[in-house]
Amino acid sequence: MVEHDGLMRVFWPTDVVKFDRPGVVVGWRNSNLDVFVVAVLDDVDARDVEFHIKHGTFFRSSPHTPSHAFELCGHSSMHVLGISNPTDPSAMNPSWLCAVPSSSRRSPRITCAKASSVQLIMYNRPRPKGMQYISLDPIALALDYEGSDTRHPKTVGPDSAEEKQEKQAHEQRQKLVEKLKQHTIVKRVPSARDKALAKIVNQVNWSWELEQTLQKNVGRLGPRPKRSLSVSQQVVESAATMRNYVLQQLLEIFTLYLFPTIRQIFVSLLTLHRLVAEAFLVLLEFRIKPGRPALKDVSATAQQIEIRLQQFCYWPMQYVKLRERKSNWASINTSHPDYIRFYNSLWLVANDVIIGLALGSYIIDHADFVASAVEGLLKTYTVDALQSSILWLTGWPAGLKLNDELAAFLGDLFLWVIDYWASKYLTRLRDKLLTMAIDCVETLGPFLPKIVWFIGFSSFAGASMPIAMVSDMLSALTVHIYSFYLASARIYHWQLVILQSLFHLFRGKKHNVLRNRIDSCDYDLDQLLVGTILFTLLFFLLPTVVVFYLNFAVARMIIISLKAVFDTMLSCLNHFPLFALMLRLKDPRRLPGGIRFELRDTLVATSATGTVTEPPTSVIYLKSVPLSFTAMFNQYFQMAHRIRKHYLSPSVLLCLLTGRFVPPIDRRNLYSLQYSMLPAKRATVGEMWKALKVEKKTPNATQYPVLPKLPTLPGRRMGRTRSGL
Amino acid sequence: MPSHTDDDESETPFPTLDLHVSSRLASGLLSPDDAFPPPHRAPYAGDSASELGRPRLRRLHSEQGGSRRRKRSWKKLMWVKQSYPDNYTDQATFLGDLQRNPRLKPYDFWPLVADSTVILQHVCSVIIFVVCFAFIFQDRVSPVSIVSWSSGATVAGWFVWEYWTIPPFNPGEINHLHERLGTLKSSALIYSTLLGLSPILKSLTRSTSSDSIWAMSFWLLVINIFFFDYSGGVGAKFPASLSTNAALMASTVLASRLPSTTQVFSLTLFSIEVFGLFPVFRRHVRHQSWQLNVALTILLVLGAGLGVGLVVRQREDGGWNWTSGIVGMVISVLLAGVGTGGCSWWLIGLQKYKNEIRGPWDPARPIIMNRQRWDDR
Amino acid sequence: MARRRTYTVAMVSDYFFPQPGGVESHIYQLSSKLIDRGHKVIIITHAYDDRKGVRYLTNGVKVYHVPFFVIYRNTTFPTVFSFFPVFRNICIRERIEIVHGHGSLSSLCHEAILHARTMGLRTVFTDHSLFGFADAASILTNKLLKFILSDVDHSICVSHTCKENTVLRASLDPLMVSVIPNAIVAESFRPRNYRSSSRAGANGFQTDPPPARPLAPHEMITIVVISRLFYNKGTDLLTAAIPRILEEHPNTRFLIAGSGPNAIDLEQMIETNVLQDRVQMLGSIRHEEVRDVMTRGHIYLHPSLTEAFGTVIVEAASCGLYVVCTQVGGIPEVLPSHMTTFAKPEEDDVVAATGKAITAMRAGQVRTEKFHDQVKKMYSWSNVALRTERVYDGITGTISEEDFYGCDTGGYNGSRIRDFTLIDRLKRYYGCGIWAGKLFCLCVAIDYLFFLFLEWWFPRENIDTCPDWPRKPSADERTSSVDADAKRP
Amino acid sequence: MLTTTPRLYTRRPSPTTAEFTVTTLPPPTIPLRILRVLLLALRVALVLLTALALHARWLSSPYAQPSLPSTCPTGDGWFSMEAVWYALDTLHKSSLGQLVGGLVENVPLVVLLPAAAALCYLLALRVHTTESLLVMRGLGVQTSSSPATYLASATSRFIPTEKIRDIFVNEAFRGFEVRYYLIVVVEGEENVVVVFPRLLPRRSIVETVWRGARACLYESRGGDTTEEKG
Repeated sequence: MVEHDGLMRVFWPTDVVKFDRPGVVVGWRNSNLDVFVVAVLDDVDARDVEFHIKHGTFFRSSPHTPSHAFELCGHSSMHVLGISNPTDPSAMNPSWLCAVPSSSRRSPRITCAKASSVQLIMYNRPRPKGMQYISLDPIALALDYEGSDTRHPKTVGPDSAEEKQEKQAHEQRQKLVEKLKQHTIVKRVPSARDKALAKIVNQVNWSWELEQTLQKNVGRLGPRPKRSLSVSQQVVESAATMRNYVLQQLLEIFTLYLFPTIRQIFVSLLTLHRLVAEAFLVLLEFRIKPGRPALKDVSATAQQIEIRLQQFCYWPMQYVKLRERKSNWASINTSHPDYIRFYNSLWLVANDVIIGLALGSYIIDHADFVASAVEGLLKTYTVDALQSSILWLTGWPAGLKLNDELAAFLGDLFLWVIDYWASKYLTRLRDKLLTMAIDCVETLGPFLPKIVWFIGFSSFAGASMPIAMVSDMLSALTVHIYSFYLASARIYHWQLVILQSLFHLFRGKKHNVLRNRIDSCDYDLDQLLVGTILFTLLFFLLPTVVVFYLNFAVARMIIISLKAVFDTMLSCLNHFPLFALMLRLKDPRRLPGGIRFELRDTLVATSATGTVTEPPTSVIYLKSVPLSFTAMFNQYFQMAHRIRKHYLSPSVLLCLLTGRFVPPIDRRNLYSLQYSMLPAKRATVGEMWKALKVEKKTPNATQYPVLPKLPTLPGRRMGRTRSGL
Repeated sequence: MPSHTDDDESETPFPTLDLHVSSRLASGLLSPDDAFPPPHRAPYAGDSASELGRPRLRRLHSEQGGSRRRKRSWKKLMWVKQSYPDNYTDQATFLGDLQRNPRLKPYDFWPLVADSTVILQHVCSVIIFVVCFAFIFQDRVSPVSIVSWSSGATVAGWFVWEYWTIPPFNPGEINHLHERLGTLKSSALIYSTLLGLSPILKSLTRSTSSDSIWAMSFWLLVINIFFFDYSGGVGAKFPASLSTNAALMASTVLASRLPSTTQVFSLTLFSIEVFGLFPVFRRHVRHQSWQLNVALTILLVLGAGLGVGLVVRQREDGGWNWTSGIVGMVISVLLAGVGTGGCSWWLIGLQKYKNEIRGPWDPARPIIMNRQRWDDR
Repeated sequence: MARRRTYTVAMVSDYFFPQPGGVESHIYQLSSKLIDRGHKVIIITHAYDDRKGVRYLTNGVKVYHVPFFVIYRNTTFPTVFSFFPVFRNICIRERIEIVHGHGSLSSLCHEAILHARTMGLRTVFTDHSLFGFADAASILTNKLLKFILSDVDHSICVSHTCKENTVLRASLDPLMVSVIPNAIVAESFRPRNYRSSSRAGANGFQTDPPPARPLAPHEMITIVVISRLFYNKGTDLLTAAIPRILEEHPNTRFLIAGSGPNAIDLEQMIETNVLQDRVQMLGSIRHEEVRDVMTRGHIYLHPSLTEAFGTVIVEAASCGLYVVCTQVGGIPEVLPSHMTTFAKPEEDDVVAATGKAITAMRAGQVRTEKFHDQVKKMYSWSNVALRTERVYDGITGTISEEDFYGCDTGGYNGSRIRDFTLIDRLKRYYGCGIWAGKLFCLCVAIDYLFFLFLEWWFPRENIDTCPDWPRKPSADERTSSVDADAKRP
Repeated sequence: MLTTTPRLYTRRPSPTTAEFTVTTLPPPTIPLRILRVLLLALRVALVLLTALALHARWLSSPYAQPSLPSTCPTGDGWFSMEAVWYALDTLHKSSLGQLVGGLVENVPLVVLLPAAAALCYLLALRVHTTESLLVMRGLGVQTSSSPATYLASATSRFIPTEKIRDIFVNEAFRGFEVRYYLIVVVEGEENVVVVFPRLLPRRSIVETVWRGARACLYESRGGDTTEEKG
């Protein structure tokens, strides 16, 4: 019978182009006319091959059970698909294909009795040993765990609002998509060939190893090697086996006695470290109330430490998972992203430490200089600049008509606070730097060099640590600016609100709170009088307050942006996809980003040479698309988008203008990137211990592979002798 | 988009005639069966109309009105299927109830002048306030004297007002007592507030330049004059808030230019009396007797004139220049007369240009018993 | 006529779905009926928040949601010329013959008519609203309307009052204004227990429903009010009348649907004289629910202050409600007097009329059960489509001018067929006023130059025409719409 | 001259596989080829000139070490570093080099570098746009479009068959006009995929591709029951 459309689809490996001897084409038969060629075995008989494939002879000496291959490729066994260079095409199974190498082009000629047209798809095999593979959708570098909010219970403020509106937009689009779905007229049921694609991808990934196995074991099908050996050969062989035997014994002694103790010590060390880390983590993640921020949410240093600890906790698990890879077929590509992630974090930590060493040594050598520089910076920017700006504001700045009394009052107030601050913490600090007296412990002064030294020292734990510390120090040393900002914003906001309500009174209206609208209302004379006078007062006092508020708001914004810069540096140090970039340059096939087809021009197949006339064939090349750089840096884009959406939103601008408090961005949004490399829930100590134990056993298992139960076959004794001798 | 689409409705080809339906309506009204047009369309002679030309329509109608034979005349109804085309225009009824200047009542001269005295009074009181400020600003009059005089006048006026409002035999003595106590309380509140706030006001606008202050107060006073509720009778409890507030703010701004606290205090208090209380008193005067109203008007006009005269020209020794004061009075009287008379005459003259088209298409003004809901609209 | 000529019509208006309203449903129903009669109709409106691009509605109405900047109440910003390129593109690709604009406040419609005249298309304008001559806004609108209508081929008004108003405002030739009322979809406004008499109607015999028994005096009479609660819908009258009606007639209750700025006043009224149990406010309801709300009542009260046609009272009558309405605008022409009680727009009169209606209902003098069939005979969209088609015939010359306007041109010796030569158009516009006339002429000249520029910049042959929807698709194969806004290139 | 209105090529070696290519590249003729070669040469020359200008700027900057003694290397050293330096040196000494150096000498770097970058980008822009749709029955469709510049590589998107909900022609506003475009609705994705997004071809082309794609993708049974929407 002829398939409904008579289309035959053949997947053919590109490395099999020159086969001039008659052979058998072996592979998977996905559906009736949809075949996937794994190998071409030369000089064997098709029926014989069929028989042996059925009985799994080929996988006898394979280190791992072929069941993985079979289940991933979606078939219980391979088939003989056809014959290459057939002697008599008439004598073969009609559903078989017949492949002839074509002299003209780089793809063979495929003919099949049933096929009216042929799709010949040339694929080149990815090398599983080199961890190459192809996949339909791009490889996920980030660890996707469902719902980051399991880790951070609740977020309040405009962030949740933004997310809400994002969600709403998403739902809106979803509705549109649903509507769009109603518009398709005929719903086609995908045929078996359509559904086969996922299987085919796996088959491509497996084809290299399978072909190796087939070619290695194809000798078994040939004439048996002769049984009896000559004496000299026996001697040589026995000597060789003797030497091997001794070596093997030594190896066994090592692996059986020495190695486990070392491993035992190592594992216990790891677990100990893990326990300490656990303690720290509990400390860092402790919240007073579920809603409250934990320590790691407030301080960048704590966050940094937490990330490191989490990584330390995660590495053993990752490593265990990677070791499992070794103990199975190389073609199983589920753990490749883990591999990349693991080494990426290792590399990053290494880089971090290297940079940190340089930085730290520099800082420690020039501790005093750095300290004085820092102190100078602090003084100039957080004290002097502020003082000068306030002084500038008290005299009418830029022709602004400020009210003298109020300006003087506010200016004196803030200046007094600044003086207090400076005297307490910075002025003393100068002479303390000159003469290291050990008194007045309440001042920051003598501590600054110590702090600097400490920071420098900490940077041996990686350059990210001092950066985090500096960021924390910045927020600690600019508390006064923050408080000024809060105070002036509060005053300004109050004034605005009062002015608004008084303006309603001025217009003879009032704001109805119940109905939330403006009602008309007639006041008494005294109300009118007091209201109007107050209105005038506040109206004339407004500019003064505004300039002070703006002053501190600008300062606050500058500090926030500084911290943003620090955070960006941190995220670069912590999560730059370094390893992935290297891979992308070194071997793009290890980072599959999808597949791509290329239609090749086929010159019209002339049946001059070919015995059988070739059906219309279209030669397509299946290629793997490497992961795009945008996909690699996707999370950075997301983070930038989040920050932009938070700080450049009209709502924030409104908050600035009306003097309401501008909420800082929730660290969770900022660090969604940070955690995208770590699992949502870290493994407990017990799990880790168990995992390590298991991992201790597995290598033994791999060293002595249990041979699969041998079927009773003529080749059986031979196999035993080989393993026995 | 609507859920109902009448596509599935099988329309009988229109028009059809259903003879089986007969009118069951008792009265001589048009029956719903008229919704069916006659089987054929009689050829007809349409006719035109020039733009808005009702006389031409009439003429045409008279020309060939009889040339048309119809079995049923055209009706200005839409539920009837008539044997006329849609763009048929019936001269008899087209624009039938178009009316021009429906409620045009011509004004008379003297009532108009009499009504305009209210505006005159208010303007004059504003002028007097400004003059007093000028006096205080130039240190020609002690603010205390002004505020004491005005307070005295206010108290007197209050007694008079009491006398008018309370009928001689009054059953409810008690609540009147309450009112008085309330008045006293609020006045005490105002007094103390002013005392407290005037030091702050004193230096409020020092940094602002004088010109902007003058301009601001000028515009505020203009707002006061234009938004003042002149029509309000005795019943209206208080002058409209906006104008009063504008005036008060103007006085506050002006007061903030004054150097000393007493001046600020007295000017603000004076402004309250002028803008807050005096209008109420004026209303009662107008309500009470016509002569009193006229007398008050003349008094105000003269006072304003005198003040302006005294302000604009002063003797070099700083004393009072009475001659210019007299001149000012005369000029003000003349101005007042010419202004009121001229404006009224002009208004009457404008009446003949009025051309107001009214018809059924205008939104009707609902007549509602308790009008207060939509007076403030 | 042997074979009806069919046209391709473009309905242009700012007001269209998803925004609810009378004009919107008018456009929709008229278009679908015209399509049923074999014409090709597209609708051009501006983009709503999530609707941009091209959509298909049921029955193959194609809607162009032109992306535009929207100002107050879904009226597009009057950018006179920026609409021209898109509009020209649409007209060419759809091979439009007639441009039919709706709504005198929709600037999109005005611009479309102007450009259509420039492109040499026939234009029709339908006016749905009444305007006074007093306030500044209406004066401005009237100038604009004059500008547009001085060159339009024909105008359609929804009532005779509306016609008079339009003729006055735009100073038109009354014969060039047709009166074509709105209609309703009678099927979706049936009384509650209505057994369809279609079978009887088929063989011509109209079996009347049995007369409804008179209501007992203790029986509750429900008065329904459905309107947007704006000032010009007479909410003040309503607010003033309701307490009095309720106190005069014990067994009555009110059912008020609709929302608006004046809903607050109603609520205050309900609170002040405690009526929560007798006045029920449903808030704004969708148009599909109107029938269900109406059938819950006996009397429909419509206290509007101005109304061009008042479709809602027709709907109420079709639902078998006895209508009490103020005698304003075109309302008196809409319904026969045995279905309505008219009142002057005064509180007392409204109260009195409602009282009369209530007593009549109680006495059972009103045969409300027959209203539905009668209204169905009076107003149907297919009839509207028929009459609109006649207008199209007239302006395209399918009907001779004499037939259309009448043989006697009454001293007005000149054709009423507007020709497209620029000089004649300029002449017409020039008559619009001393200054306005010159301004309009300037506008038209610029428009014409712009048109020439477009002809050179986007040549006609580069615009590919779109295939016609199969004319008059039968009701069963009804393909749903294609969302154009799923993705824009 | 260099480009035409979008034209459609169709390659269909077997009835179940077809590639529709829409390109603005005119059919190759001898003068056209010459012209393109010339254009390419011009581009290369301009890029080299930019590099030269940058180098001159570098030489004029204080950081540049004194240029090594420029001796014309003899026979064997033609392909050595000295030769390159010598060539550069002579180039700078030449009138053109002098002119360029004089031009860029006192241009601030903040202007010069972005300008150079922009120029290089402009020079790398492609003249023609080519977009294609590859339809393979049983596998799916793949849209691909040529990149904007010579630097980037072609971008392609493959959609498996069972992910394809529908393929249809749609119309939408674009600028001042309404255009037809071919879209593929993908299962479980918010945005539909637009075929030939950059040069939206005329309706005739789009319809041909639409019919061809449907006929090629699906068996003839379901092929043409849907009539075109839009």
